[in-house]
Amino acid sequence: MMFKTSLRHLREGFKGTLRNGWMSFAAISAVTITLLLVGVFALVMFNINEISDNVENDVEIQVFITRTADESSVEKLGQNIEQVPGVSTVTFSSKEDELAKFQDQLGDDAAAYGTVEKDNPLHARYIVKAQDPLELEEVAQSVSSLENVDDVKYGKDYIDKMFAFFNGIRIGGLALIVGLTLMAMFLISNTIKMTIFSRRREIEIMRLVGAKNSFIRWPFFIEGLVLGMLGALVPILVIYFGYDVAYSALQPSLDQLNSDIFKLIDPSTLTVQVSLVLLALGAFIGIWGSTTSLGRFLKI
Amino acid sequence: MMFKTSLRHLREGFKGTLRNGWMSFAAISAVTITLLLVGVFALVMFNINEISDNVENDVEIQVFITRTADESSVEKLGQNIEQVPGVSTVTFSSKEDELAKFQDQLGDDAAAYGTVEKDNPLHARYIVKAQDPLELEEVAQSVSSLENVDDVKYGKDYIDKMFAFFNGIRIGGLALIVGLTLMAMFLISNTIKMTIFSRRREIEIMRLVGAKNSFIRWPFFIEGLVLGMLGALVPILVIYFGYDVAYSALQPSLDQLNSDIFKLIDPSTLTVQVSLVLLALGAFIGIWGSTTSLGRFLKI
Amino acid sequence: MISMQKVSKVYPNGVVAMDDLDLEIRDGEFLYVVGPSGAGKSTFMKMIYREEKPTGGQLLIDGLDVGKIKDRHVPKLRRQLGVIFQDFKLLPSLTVYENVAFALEVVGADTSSIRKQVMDVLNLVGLKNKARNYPDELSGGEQQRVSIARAIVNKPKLIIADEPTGNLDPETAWGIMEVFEEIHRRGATIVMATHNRDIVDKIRHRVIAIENGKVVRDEEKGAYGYDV
Amino acid sequence: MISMQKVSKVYPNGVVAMDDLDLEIRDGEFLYVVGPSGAGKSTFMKMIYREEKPTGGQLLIDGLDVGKIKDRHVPKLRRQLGVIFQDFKLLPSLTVYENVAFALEVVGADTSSIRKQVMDVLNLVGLKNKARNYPDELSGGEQQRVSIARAIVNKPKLIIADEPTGNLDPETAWGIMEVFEEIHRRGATIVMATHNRDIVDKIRHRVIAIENGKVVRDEEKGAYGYDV
Ligand SMILES: Nc1ncnc2c1ncn2[C@@H]1O[C@H](COP(=O)(O)OP(=O)(O)OP(=O)(O)O)[C@@H](O)[C@H]1O
Ligand SMILES: Nc1ncnc2c1ncn2[C@@H]1O[C@H](COP(=O)(O)OP(=O)(O)OP(=O)(O)O)[C@@H](O)[C@H]1O
Ligand SMILES: [Mg+2]
Ligand SMILES: [Mg+2]
Repeated sequence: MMFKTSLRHLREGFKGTLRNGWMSFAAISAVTITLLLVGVFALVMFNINEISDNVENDVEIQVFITRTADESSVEKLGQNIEQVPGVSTVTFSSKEDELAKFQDQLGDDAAAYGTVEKDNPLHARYIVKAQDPLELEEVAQSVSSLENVDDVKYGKDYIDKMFAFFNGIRIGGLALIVGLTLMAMFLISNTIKMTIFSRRREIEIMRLVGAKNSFIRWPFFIEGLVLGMLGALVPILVIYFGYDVAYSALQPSLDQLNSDIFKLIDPSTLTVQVSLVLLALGAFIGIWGSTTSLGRFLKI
Repeated sequence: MMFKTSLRHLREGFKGTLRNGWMSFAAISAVTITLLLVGVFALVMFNINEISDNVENDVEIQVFITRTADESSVEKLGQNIEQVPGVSTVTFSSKEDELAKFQDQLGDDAAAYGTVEKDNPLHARYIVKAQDPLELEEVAQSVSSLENVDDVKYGKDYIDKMFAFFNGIRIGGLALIVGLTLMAMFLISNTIKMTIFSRRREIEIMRLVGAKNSFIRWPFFIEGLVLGMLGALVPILVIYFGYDVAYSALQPSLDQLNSDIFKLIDPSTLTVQVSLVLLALGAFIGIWGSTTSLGRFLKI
Repeated sequence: MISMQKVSKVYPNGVVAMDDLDLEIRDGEFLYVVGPSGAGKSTFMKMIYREEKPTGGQLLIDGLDVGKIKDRHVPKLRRQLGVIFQDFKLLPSLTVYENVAFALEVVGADTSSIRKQVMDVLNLVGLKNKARNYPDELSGGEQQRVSIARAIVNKPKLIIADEPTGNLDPETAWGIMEVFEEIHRRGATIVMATHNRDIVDKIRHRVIAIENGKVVRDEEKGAYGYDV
Repeated sequence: MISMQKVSKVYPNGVVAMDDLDLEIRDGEFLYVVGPSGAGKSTFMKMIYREEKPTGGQLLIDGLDVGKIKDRHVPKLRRQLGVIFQDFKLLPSLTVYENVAFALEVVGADTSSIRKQVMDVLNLVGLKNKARNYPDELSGGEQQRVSIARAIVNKPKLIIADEPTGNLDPETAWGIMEVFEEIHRRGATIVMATHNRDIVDKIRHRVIAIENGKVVRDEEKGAYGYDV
């Protein structure tokens, strides 16, 4: 393809978008709406995923220390636990800490138990987090075989259920995003096909005047690209600025919860990535919609 | 409008749908996809709403009975509580029940507290549910002024937060459904407009031959109706049968949780309602899309 | 029947297609409109059936100021006349039969009478055997004859024919002219733009020649009159 | 140049438009194709530029079996000939200039040479001042002349003209015929379907008459020959 011909196709592609003003507008707005939907859901899903990760990472193993262990062997145990492969953090909670927590829980009734304070029946504990929450079971087993460990607890059933639940959410979210994307692709290419369908007589005339299929196809290729990218513009802007706004609005109140779990993903990286994906998606669907639907009109 | 003319419009409306085969198909599938999305989200949102309601309705007031009250005055108190306006159910939990629950919570550590059993320091309680969870505060106040009530607790802060959270979900869900519906309306009417746009020359010819605007409009009205209703067909089938399947698959495992909270809405009524709404929506958007977009081609 | 006083038409792009035209067309007249390509013949006719509005002057049909009637009264006007368009303007998604029937349906005719009238007029233009075909399955001349059939099917008092024989061989053209003559004899007014010298010269009627949007000649029983 | 052996064409709806037609068209010939409306003239021409495939027989252009060439070779064939379509087939979204330039762009001509050639040919058909207008802003005859300009702009060796003067007044039609004569003198082959008796009778060339898809007459320097 010669240079001047490429220029011509480029020019005609842009002109075509303008000439079919209303149709182009309809196609662009279809792209806009569906990509907006995909983009917003993607953001929501990424955040839900992030929070699920946080919850999973927050899972702890309670290591009850034998009541008889003296201070130095307790310290030794702590060091040993840190050596266990897969352990990320180890925190100590003394008998007294435990009693305070317990009384906290009881609230008003605590006074009634005043007597137990002098003969604290609770165990001191190590609270252990795993690097990978999925390895919790192995870590727990390794730890339980250490010296001075009375018992190891990590709510196996509960955690298994929780992981299953989060996996369900992840798979559901992924399915939703994929479904929405497919839907967007279908709707957009459908709309673009309609714009081309309404120009089938023009295409027929071009062929009758001797235009090669590629000659007809290139401007439509450009046009599809333009439609798709223009359509992706608004969603990108909404996501780029909107997520920043939403983040600034929500994160402070989530921070009040004083928990490591409810942390939204930082806007800086996420929005750029999602925007790029949307742009690529718009461009791809635009081109795909316009070139595939041309096929049926390019039979001589 | 004469009868034979109405017949003609009806006939032409159906024929029009057939004649523009590919365009009609594109419009119908746009309706199908968007209504499917709206319908599925509506179902999910209804269920989330239901579960939120269940959670809210599960909120209880703990009425601590004075330790000194004798059996008959405890019973009297129970009857008095039942008289309080807005109370729905009242359940009694004796000192011993409370202790059992407490020991249950403690698990292994319970043995250490063995001593407390003989001198149980806990209060007997009435557990009260309100008819309308929003009236919880008033109910709690009324109850607290009754005789033999030591204290009334219902976790005001927690409940307020929870209600705010659920309201957030409800409003978000409603906004989502409304947004999706508007999106569906826009996309569908857009698509239908395109089918009509591609026939603007035909419309022009009809006008030149002396057709009144209403004469041109009626077949398009019918056509829009047909497109919208055909497009609603698949979503309705999917929702009608799909929800049944999903319900049968999910509810049993939710039942295992042994809670009144995780009850999905029974399919029988819900799906019929949602289906009817979708049908009406499809028909409405179809007609709306086709008749409004005609306007600009009906200028003489 | 038609009275034009200083009618002018300037298209949005600035082309002056009609320039202060004065003309009277009497009831029952047969008028040829001749003139070179781009002279304004079609514009002249489009203003009569109100596809275009005059930009100046007054155009009266039976006393009605066509340039000023409300949009919603335009269909009524058009249904009273039969128009043969230079570019046929057939509905591509309707068969030949349906295209012709359409002109009767818009006036709310009976289904049974529609059937008979349509088949009669298709017979008249020699297209009875093409009734079930679609316009794009027809030859150019056949399409033109469908357009003619549609224009005459509801026996209008005024027929506007823009180049009705341009795609017809002489023999078929003469057949169509006989139909017009017959309709004219029954009292209808016919305004026909044409380039067909043979017809104008042989079937003598009033001839007006338009050039650059002006009437440059107006003769009773005139000839085509452009020498080559 | 063109050789037809027992070429037949049956349209999908069963209409036999071409019936075992045998014909030889020599290089540099000027051929009139006449015949009544619906006789098969346009079908005859459509097969030459391969809008329609023959359903039987063999159609050779310069030895190439047009009915059998691969789809992707069709554009090359069409670019070597200039076609004037009975219904003009202008691109509605392009201006007059762009419509004519399109025929040069498809062959990959230089932008500068395109400009000159297009303006020259628009001048030839008398439409220089309409270059920036869109087809729907033109009169019927002007549209027809744009179609003619597009067909001749890249100086093809073979011109297929289907009723090229149907919407033109006699004077403009003679002007166009002079252009054709000039192109013919320079060596091009011209196949022209027409209903214009005057032209066929005055500018004598070979005439073939088609009726019901058959050649019923084939005369060198013939006349239009249908008496009315
Ligand atoms: N819609 C339009 N917009 C702008 N200019 C127009 C329009 N229609 C026609 N014209 C111009 O107005 C002039 C008269 O056009 P008109 O169609 O009336 O000519 P005509 O006499 O019918 O010619 P022909 O014999 O070729 O059909 C021409 O110069 C034409 O280019
Ligand atoms: N696409 C088609 N499908 C079916 N039948 C067709 C098609 N095109 C043409 N015909 C029929 O084939 C016959 C020949 O048509 P053609 O267009 O070749 O006639 P023509 O000689 O060009 O007539 P005219 O002078 O009216 O243009 C006609 O009877 C026509 O109805
Ligand atoms: Mg005209
Ligand atoms: Mg023809």
